[in-house]
Amino acid sequence: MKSPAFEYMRAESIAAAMTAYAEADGDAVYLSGGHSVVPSLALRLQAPALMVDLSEIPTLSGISLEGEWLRIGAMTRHVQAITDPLINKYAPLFSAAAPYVAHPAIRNRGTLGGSLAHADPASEFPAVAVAIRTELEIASPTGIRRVPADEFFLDIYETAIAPGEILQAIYIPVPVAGQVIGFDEIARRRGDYAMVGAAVQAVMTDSIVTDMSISLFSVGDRPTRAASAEVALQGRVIDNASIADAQAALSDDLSPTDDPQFPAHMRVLLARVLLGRVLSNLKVVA
Amino acid sequence: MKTEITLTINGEAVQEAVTPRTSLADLLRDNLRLTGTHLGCEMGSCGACLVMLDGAPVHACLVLAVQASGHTVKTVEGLNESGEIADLQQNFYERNALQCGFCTSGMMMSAQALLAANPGPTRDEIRDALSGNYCRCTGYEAIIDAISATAAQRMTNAGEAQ
Amino acid sequence: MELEGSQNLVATPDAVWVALFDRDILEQAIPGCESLTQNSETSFSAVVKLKIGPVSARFKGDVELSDIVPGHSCTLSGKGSGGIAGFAKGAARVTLTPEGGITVLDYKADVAVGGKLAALGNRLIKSTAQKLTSEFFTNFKTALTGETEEPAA
Amino acid sequence: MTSEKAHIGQSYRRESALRHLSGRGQFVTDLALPRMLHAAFVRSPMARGKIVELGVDDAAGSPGVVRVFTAETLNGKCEPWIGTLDHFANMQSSTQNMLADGEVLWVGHPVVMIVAHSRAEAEDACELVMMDIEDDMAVVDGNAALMADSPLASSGISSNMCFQTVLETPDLESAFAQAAHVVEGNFNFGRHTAVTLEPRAIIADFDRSTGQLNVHHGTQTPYQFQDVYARHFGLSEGKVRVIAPDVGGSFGMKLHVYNEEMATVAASLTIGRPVRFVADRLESFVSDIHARDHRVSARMALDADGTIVAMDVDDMTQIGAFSTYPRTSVAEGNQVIRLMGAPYRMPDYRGRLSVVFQNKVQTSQYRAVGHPIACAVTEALVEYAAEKLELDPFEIRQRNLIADDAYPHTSATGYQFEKLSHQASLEKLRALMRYDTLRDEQATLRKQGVYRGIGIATFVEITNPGATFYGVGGARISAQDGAVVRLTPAGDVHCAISVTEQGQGTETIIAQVVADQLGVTPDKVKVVTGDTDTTPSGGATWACRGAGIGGETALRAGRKLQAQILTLAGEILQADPTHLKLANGAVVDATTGNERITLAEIGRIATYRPDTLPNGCDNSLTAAQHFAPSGYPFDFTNGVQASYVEVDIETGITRLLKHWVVEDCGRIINPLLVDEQIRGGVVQGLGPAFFEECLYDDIGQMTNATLAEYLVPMAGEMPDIEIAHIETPTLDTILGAKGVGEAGTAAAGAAAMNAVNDALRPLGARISQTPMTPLRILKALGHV
Repeated sequence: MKSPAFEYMRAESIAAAMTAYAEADGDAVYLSGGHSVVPSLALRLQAPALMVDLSEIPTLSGISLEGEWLRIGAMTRHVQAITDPLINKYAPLFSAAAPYVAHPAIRNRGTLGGSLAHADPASEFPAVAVAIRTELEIASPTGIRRVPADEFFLDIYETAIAPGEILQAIYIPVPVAGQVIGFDEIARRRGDYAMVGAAVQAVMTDSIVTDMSISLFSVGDRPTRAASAEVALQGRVIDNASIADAQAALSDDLSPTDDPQFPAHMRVLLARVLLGRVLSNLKVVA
Repeated sequence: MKTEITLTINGEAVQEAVTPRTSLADLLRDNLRLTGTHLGCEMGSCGACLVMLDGAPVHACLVLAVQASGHTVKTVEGLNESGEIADLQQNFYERNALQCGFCTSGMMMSAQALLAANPGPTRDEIRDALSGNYCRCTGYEAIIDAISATAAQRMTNAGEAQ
Repeated sequence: MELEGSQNLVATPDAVWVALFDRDILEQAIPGCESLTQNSETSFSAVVKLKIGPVSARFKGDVELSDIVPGHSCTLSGKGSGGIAGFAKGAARVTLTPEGGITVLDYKADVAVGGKLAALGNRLIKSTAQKLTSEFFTNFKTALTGETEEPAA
Repeated sequence: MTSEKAHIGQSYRRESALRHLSGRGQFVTDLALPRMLHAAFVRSPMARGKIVELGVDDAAGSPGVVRVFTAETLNGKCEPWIGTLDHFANMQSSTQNMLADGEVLWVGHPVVMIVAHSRAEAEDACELVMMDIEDDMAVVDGNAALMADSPLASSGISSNMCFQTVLETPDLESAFAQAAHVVEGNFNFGRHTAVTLEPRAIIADFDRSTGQLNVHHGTQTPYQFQDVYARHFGLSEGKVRVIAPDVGGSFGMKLHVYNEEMATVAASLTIGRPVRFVADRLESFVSDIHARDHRVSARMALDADGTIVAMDVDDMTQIGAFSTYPRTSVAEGNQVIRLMGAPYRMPDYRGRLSVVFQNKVQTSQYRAVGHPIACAVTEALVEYAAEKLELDPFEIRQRNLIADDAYPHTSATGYQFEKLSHQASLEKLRALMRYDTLRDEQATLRKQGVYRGIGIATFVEITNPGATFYGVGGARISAQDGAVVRLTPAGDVHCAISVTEQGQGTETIIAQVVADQLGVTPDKVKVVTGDTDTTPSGGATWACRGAGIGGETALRAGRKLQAQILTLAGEILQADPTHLKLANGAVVDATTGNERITLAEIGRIATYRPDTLPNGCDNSLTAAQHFAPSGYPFDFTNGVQASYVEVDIETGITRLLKHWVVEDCGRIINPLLVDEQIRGGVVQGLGPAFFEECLYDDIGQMTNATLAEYLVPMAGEMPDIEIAHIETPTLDTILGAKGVGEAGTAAAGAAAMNAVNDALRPLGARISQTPMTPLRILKALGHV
C-alpha cells in the first residue's frame, strides 16, 4: 500500500493553491489533514498528478467571533472542537460530537474543513453542520460565497464545492436563548463509523419547542434532516408522547439503503431508538 | 522528482530529499532507519505508527514526509533517549503490558498524550484513549494497568515536588 | 446486489426502443463515459471514468444488449476492468410498457464489483451502484426526451 | 534439592520487553539488506476464472522494475505442494504452486509477481499489468458446494468434498432412543482471521557464490521452513538457513506455506539478490489463512436427572480452494468433532465431519484449533438442557463433569485424559466470580429493564501434541525439540533451543527452567531461539508446546550439563560428585551448602587450563538434549470461564462487563506470563464472538478487507479478566508443565454466547451464530 507518484506543492495562499490546481488541468487534489486523501492514495483509489497542500495557508486557520457568527477556519483540527473555548461556547454541538470522531490521534490531525468537504454520510461533523445551520464559505477563482449546510451536502462524498474551489471557513450562528443540544450515536466500537447517529439542536421557550433541528447521519447518502420528526415536536413539550410521535415520523424522513449486513428497517429502528435517547437527554447551552 | 525537506527529529536537524509520495512513516523507517515506528495497516486504523508531531500523536502513515517539513517529530527512539517515558516503559515492563511488541511504541504515544492532558484518568478513559491502538496479543488489560500505574506515580511525584 | 427502478418517458415505446440501441444516446447515458465504440448492432466497447469520493478509476469494458424481445424488453449488460482497482459488471433487464401516451421503463439490475473495490466495503459500493444505475436511466431519459430531473434519491 | 524450584513458579519479567519498549525490536519488516529488492503481486479480482491473457511488457518496462514473473517463468523453480496427509483417509486437495497457472481460485490469488527497487515502484508496475480473466461460477457456499450440480472449486479435485469422517460409539442410537430429554441446536461460526499486527514478512537472500540461502522469515517454525525450502527448491538442507527474529504476532497463522513466501524465495534464487515481501493489510486479508467457518447441527441426550448420555454432531467446515500445506485444513474440523463433550462423562457420541472446498482464502490452523467450536456447541447444549430441566448452570455441570478422582479417563471420542481438575476448577470459579451475588445483581437490574447475562463454559484444551498428531500422516513436522546448554568460560549459561519466541515469554521461561537446573539466576542464562544455524532442530512454538515440550527439553539439557559440571568439579576438587550440587552460581557441598568452587572458576579451568585437569578428564561444558513426549499422545489441560454481559435490547449492542477464567495448565513456570497468555487468548476468543468476521458476497468477494471494516477487538470494548489456577502437573514429564496458549481462546466465545443467551432468555430469544452482531441479536429478538 504505497501511494502512486505525484507532485507536491505547499500553497502559501488560497490564490496560489487555486492557481496551482488550475494549472494541473483538473488532475490535482487538495490536501488538508490528509486523513481521507492519504489513505485513498495508499489504496491507489486515485492518482492525481499534483497534491496541493492547504495545511499551511494562514487564512484557513483561526477561530473568531464575527458578530452573530462564529467563524471557524477550515484547517481547524478535530481536537480543537474539544479544547477551544470559543467552539465550546458558541458551537457546543461540534464540541459534543468531536469525541465520537475516530480516535485521539486522528483528531489531532484531521480537520473540520476536510471532514465537511469529504462529506462522508457516516461522519459526525457534516450532520452537526446541518443541525446547527452553519454556512460554509467557499473560495473560488471568481470570488467567495457562503452556502447553507442544507444546500452544501449533495450526495455521498459530494458537496457544493466545485472542482478547484476551496472550503475556507465554517460560519456558525451563535446560540440564542433557550437553545438546547443533543448528540449521540450507535457504533459497534468506540470511534467506529456510526451505525446511526443524531445531532439535535432546538430552541425551547417556556419548555415549548419553538425551533427544532434534527440531523441524522449514516442513514442515507448525506446528513439527513428529519423534517417530519421536527414538525412532530414543534410547539410541544418534549415528553414521552411527543418523542414517540417524532420517532414514528422518522419513517417518512428516512429511506436508507438495504443491505444484507444492515437491513434498511434496522437502520430506521436504530434511528428511532437513538432519537428517543437524544431527545430525552437534551442539554441547555444558552 | 525529489523534494528537499528539513525537519527536527528527536531533537536533531534532519535534511532529506524525498519523493512527495513518501509517508512520514517510510521516511522514518526506510530513510532514517528509525524502525521503532511500525506499520500495521497504512490507513490510520491500527495505531502502530503513531509518532509525536509538534508534540501530539499522529499517524505517521497518514502524514506525507513533505508535509512534516518545518515541523518537529519525536519517535519512540527519541522519547526513550530523553528519558521522558522511562516510568511508562518501566510499568509496561513490570506489568508485561506487551507481548510481540509491535503495537508498543504506538501505545506509549497514546499513553503519553493522555497523561499529559489528563493526569488522573479512569480505566475507562484510558481504554477510550487507546481506542485507536490495536493489540492482538495482550487483551489490553495489562496495558491499562501499566498506564494507570504510571498516572498514579506521576501524580504522587508531582505532589511531592510541590 | 440487486437494484430496481423505473422511468416515465414521454416517448413511444418504439422511440425508446430505438434509443436503447443508439450509440450516441448510450454514450450520454453511461455515467463518466469517455468513449463508446459500436462493434455491432448490439455490442459496444466503452471507456468509463468514475470518481466517487475518494475512488477514481478508469474502466475499460464492453456493453451488450441481449435476450431481445423487440419493442418490449432486453438485457443491457456491461462489464469493465479497472486494473488492480478491480472490476465491475452488471446486467439490467429493461422492460418497456406503454401507458397512456408515455412509456414506462422498468429496470431490474444485478450489479457486482470485485477486487479492491469490493474489499473496501459495502458502505461505498452499495450507494455508488445505486447512484450510477439511477444516473444511467436518468441520463437516458434526458438524452431521449430532453427532460431533466433530479436523480432519484 | 532445596533450590530446585527456586525460579520455576516465579513471575520473572521478559528482558526482550525492554528492547521493544525502547524501539529496538528487530522484526523482519525492520531489516534492510544491501541491494535488497521488493516484491509486489498482482492478484485475481475474481473468485474463480480462467486467465485468458496476461500482458506484462508495460510492467517490465516500468521504472525500478527488475523482474516480472508469471506462472510460466516462476513456477518451474519450485516442486509443487499438496495439502494432504495420509492419516486423513481419502482426503483430497489440488496441487499448488506459487503463481496462478491457467485458473484463479480465490479473490487475492497471486497471478503476477513484480520485483523492483522499492515496494512503491513494484506497486506502480502492478497497475500496468494487463490481466484478462474470464470469470467462472465461483463456489461460495459450502452447502451449495455439495450439490450435484455445483461447479468445482478447482480443476484438480473430483468433488468439493475435501474430507469426510464419522466417529461413532456403538450405542449412540439407543442412547438417544432411551433419553428422557434431547436438546438440539444449529450453529454458525463465522470466518475470521488472525490479523497479526505485523503482517507476514520475509526476506530471502540467496548468495550464488556459495549456494547459501538465508531466509529472514516472520514465522513460528523456522525448522519446518528450512525443510520446506530445501525440498521444494532442491537445495541441500545445510545450505538453507531460516532466521525468525522478533515476530509481530503469529497465532498459528505464520506456520503455513504461502504462495508469496515461496515466490519470494524463488525470486531470490533466480536473481541472486535479497528479495523482500511484506504483505500490506489488504493483502493480509485476502491471503493470510482464515479460520473456523463452521456450520454445526448438534443434539444432546440426557437422562431424567440431567445426566448427559450422548451427543450427536454434524460439522460442515468450509476451507477455501485448497487444503493448506503442510498441516492440512482438516485438523481444525478433526479437533472440533473430537473435542465435543470433552469435559463430561458422556459415554456415547457420534461426530460427522465434512470439510468442503470453496473459492475463498484457505482456512487453517489458528489459535485454539477447533476448540472454540467444540466448546461453544457443547456448552450451549448444556445450557439448553439446564434451561429445560430448570437446573442452575453450575448444577448441571457439577452433575456431569468427569470427577477429579476418576482419572485416567478416555473420552467418547477416544481422547485419553491423564488427570484433569474440572470439579475443583468449577468450584473455584464460583467463588472467584461471586456467582450468587452476581445472580442477585442480575435479578435486581432486570426489574429495572437492564438485561444482563451470566454465561459459563468448561473446556478441555489440547497441548503438547506428540508425533501422532502430524508425523504419522507423513508430514515433516517435528514433534520433538532440542536444546544445547553450555557453561561459558565466564561461568554464565547459554541455551540454544528450538522453541521460538513471539512475545509469549518462551525465552524467559526457558531461562527459569535452566537456571534451576544449574543453580544460577535466570538473568545468567542467555537463551537463543529462532535460527536454524544456531539452535538445534525442533518443532518450535505451536499447539501449546513451548513450555511442555520445550521446557522439558531445557530441563533435561540442564540436568545433563549439571551432571557434567559436577563430574568435572569432582575431578577438580577430588571429591565425590554425588556429594556436590549446584547453587548460587557455584558448586557447593550437598550437605552443608558451603561453596566449593564457583561456576566461573570451573569455566575458566575447563577453557583456559584444561592442562591442569587429570589425564583423560572430559572438559566438555556443553550438553545437548532432544525430547519428544512419549507417554500420552497429548497433554490435555482444562478450565472454566465465565462471562458477564449487558445487552441493549433496543440496539442489539452488547457490553462486556467482566470475564473470569479458572485454568489448570499443570506446573506453572511463570504466573505473570501464564495469566497474560490467558488474557490475550480470551480477547482473541471474544473478538470473533462479537466483532470479527470475513464477510463475502454471493460472488466470493470479501467485502470488508480493511482494518476499518473488519472489526478487531479494541481496548474500549474488552473487559477486565480475572484469573485463578488449579495446578495439576503432568506426570509424563519431570517438569510437569502442560500448555496455556489456547486456553483463553478455547472457551471465551462459548461463555460469552451463553451469557448473551442468559440475558435474552426472559425475552424468549436465543442466538446461536457468531459473531453476535447487533443485527443478529435484534433478529433473535424479533425486532428486525
